[in-house]
Amino acid sequence: MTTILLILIVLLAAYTLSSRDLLHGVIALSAISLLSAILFYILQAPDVAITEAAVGAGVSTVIFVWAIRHSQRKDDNHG
Amino acid sequence: MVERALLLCLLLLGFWGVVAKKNIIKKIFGLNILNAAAVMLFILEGNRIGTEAPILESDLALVVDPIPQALMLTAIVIGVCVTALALALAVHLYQITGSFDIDTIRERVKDAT
Amino acid sequence: MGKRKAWSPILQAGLAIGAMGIVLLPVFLCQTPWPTAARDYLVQHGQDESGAINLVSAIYLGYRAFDTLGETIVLLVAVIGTMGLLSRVESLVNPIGDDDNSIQTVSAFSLRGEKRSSHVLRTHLLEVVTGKIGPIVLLFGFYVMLYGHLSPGGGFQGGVIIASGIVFLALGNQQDNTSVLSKSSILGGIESVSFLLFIVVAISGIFFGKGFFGNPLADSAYPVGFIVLMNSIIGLKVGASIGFMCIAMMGGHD
Amino acid sequence: MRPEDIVFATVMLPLLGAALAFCAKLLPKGRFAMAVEYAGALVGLGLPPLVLIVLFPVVFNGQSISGVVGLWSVGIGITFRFDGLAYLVNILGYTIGAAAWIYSLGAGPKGPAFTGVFLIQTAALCATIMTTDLFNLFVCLEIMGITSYVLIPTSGKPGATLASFSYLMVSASAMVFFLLGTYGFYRLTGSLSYGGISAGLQTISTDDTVLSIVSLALLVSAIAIRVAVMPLYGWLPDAHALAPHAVSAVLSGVLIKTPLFALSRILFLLPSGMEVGELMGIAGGVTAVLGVVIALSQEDAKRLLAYHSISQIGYIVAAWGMAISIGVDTPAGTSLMVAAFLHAFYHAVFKGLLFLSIGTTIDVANERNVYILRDGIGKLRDAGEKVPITFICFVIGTLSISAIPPLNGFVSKTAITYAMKGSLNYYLLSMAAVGTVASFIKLSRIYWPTGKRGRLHIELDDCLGTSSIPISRPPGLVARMTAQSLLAVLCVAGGLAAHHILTIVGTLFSSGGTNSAVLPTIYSGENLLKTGATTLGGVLLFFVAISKAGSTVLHTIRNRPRSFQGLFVSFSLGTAVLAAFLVVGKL
Repeated sequence: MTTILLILIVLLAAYTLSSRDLLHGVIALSAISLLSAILFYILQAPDVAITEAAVGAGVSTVIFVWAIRHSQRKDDNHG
Repeated sequence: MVERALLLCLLLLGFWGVVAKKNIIKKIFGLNILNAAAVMLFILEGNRIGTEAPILESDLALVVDPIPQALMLTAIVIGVCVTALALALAVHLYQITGSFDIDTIRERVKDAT
Repeated sequence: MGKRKAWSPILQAGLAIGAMGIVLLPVFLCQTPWPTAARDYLVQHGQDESGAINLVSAIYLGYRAFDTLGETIVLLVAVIGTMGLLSRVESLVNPIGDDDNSIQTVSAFSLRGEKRSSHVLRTHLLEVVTGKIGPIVLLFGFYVMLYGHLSPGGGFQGGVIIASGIVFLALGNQQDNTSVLSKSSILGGIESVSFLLFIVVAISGIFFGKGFFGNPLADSAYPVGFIVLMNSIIGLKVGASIGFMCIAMMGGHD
Repeated sequence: MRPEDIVFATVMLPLLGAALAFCAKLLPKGRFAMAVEYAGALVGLGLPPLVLIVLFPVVFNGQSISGVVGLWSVGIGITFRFDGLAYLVNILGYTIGAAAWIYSLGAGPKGPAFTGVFLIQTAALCATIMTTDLFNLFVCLEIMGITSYVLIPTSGKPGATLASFSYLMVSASAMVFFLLGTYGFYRLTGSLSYGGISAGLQTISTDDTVLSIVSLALLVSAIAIRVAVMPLYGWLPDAHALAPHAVSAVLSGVLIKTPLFALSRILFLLPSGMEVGELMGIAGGVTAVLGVVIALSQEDAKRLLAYHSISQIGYIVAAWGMAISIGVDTPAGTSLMVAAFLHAFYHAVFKGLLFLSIGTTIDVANERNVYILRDGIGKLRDAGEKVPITFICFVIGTLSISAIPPLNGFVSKTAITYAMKGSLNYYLLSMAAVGTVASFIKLSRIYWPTGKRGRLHIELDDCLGTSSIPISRPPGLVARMTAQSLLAVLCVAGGLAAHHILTIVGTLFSSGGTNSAVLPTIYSGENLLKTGATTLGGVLLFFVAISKAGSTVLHTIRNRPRSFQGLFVSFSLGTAVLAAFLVVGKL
């Protein structure tokens, strides 16, 4: 189970870094946070899981969305 | 073993994002991934010595190591704080230069001063 | 020349990542069994010494509370820095980059959106729902905050939930603008005062002979009271500062 | 109250002051809010020195105050240690911090938020040097980092934002690797305190040696980024050059040295520490020379100073590394360590002085280019400075950094070279000294009068009652002058009282309350002769530098390509080289 989650996380991380649309990257990043929260729960770390879900998936996503709204959404030089 | 190899991949992926990506928002994505990989490593390995969460509801001797968990709480929060500040700086840079590309930013900042 | 320019950064990055990968191999491949001494000690004495059933809380706010102080300071400074930059971002009226995107600066979930642009996605529905859910989220946040010593959760996590409750209230009540909690002066006040309180509590151990960051209630019947107190202070501080920051980001500066 | 409780006052008082300053932010703007803010600054910067005075007899007698925060059990809690090293770094931090804060009252950035963040930074310095717990060190370094990222862009220059961003990215990534190093040590020893790690490493199997070495390499290189030793210096020049002047003074005076001395606590205890010291010592010598060469090529006044900070930190790292590789318990090692600290302290004083006085001058003249700005004294006079205090301060700072007796720079540089006579670094540092003289002759040209015409011009302007040169009158000259004079007095005093200070520092660094360091004879004929030769060499080098061929070379150095990526490449290659060096040394 942890392996599957980790594979998903790695794939999402690759997508985050390569997506042309920065907003998609942000969504993928918060999905990484949620998946790692599940991973932490499975690994018997409920405190860390709650923190990761609240802080990683919540607060940091809000700030990322704010940043992108205040600038541009596309990554100009894709690569 | 496979898990740790995957984590190393994740960490290097994040480092690649920080080092090689031109877009500064992508660099911040990379930083986040880097941080997440380190946190996962601590939790994953701290889990090896037990099977129960470190909450002493019943008298179970086989709880996992609580120290890495407490440390990682701090590390996650610090990571997010740094991310927030980095994003504010990035938006400010965008407002000054109109670009997210690190090389373009460097050139335009040089021209501005 | 052109070709070299295109390849050299990739080569450099490859070199950097390769070198780091090799250095990190021993860290990730280490087979040494994880040490158990600290865990064993905590399982035996943790609950007696700190009073908390949740051992992570016991470490986070007891044994290593000094780290937690550092963590809240990092948050405080990050919020101040972000707000400082934010005020400068907003004062830059016409940035150099005159793309189409910069016109959309007024975001869909902006609090001042209605005054400025017409294409706001927020509906009446959102307003009603967030206004009604807000208090419940706040209540849940307080629960997580106050029960950190018994169950997963604690000041920080509770604080973030409280912050989202505050944001909900701000989103819900902007027509009549009655929500006291979404005023930046109130939030800033809570933040500063709880920071001061945190420091006072940290020093208080000295006057009870327990040393700096010691538990002044260690000999009383309820040693866990210290952790509950710290959880509440941290929760208020985190809730106020993150709520403050989010509301400011949505444009509710006044 | 026990001494264990008192030592934490050095950390908690600035935090309390910061909390007061943040409360002042909430009050309506006015006299009362200002009074609260200043009270906060007084609590944060004024009271801790009193605490240090109270603690002096304890530390001077060779006792160190150590224990666990909150009296928790040793294995789990955070351990700390307050000894001579911590005491001295505290003095360094509070001296420069107070002077820089006074300067900021005049020159900005102002406001309770700035005061609060500044005080938090000071608190973080004290905590960094006191802690003996790896994770706590991580947290302290992060606080120090995040306050710098916040303070650097307050100057409002676009470049400062970029510099802060670059610094943030490279040091935040490095801190992740620091965390991995912590992981390695915790996994091997089950402990986070230095003492526990050191004890635990005695019993590990040979298979795990590689992990322990790699972890150490990760820690050291993450800290070396903060110290800006040679391959990892790339973030520093822009950050220090473009930050507000008061912040520049603290950044290059205190912030780059504290992590170095905190690192020495780790290296004292670990088996591979000596090799790390050896390698870093060599890196320091190279840094000293290369830093000064690049500094000589700069045209921006503050950037020149920033590269000088790199060069001078090279001196410190060279002496520090050598001390650790010899072993700090030996008399030779102790004297090197004393010299390293003394130079760190004196460098903080004279570099702070230089940053502040150059800052005042470039604010007045509205020009930072050393090739264009001339007649700084006249411009300062026009701005309302009757006695040329800024110029005098600049001259004192310059003579001090160029190691001219009887100023403090002469004392500390002589102490360093005296202690490492005969080694490779001795020659490297002597070369760097020549470059220092040359580059400060270059910098002092901004005060040279523009010739007869300039003089005439001003008189003419006075007659006509107009001024053709736009002179901006910077606010708060009084505060600026106070801060500058304070540091200038320290510069002179540090030079004159050299013998006493060397004895005191030596005692604080030796265990047992007696001075075991070898006291160098500072004012010997040989040293004075060397200084004369160095100065002469510097003058010659200056003329070479302004010759046609020289300027071409310097132009090439100045415009060498610098990239964001280069920072990371040097970081990871540096880490790899360090790890490889240590592994080869062990196997």
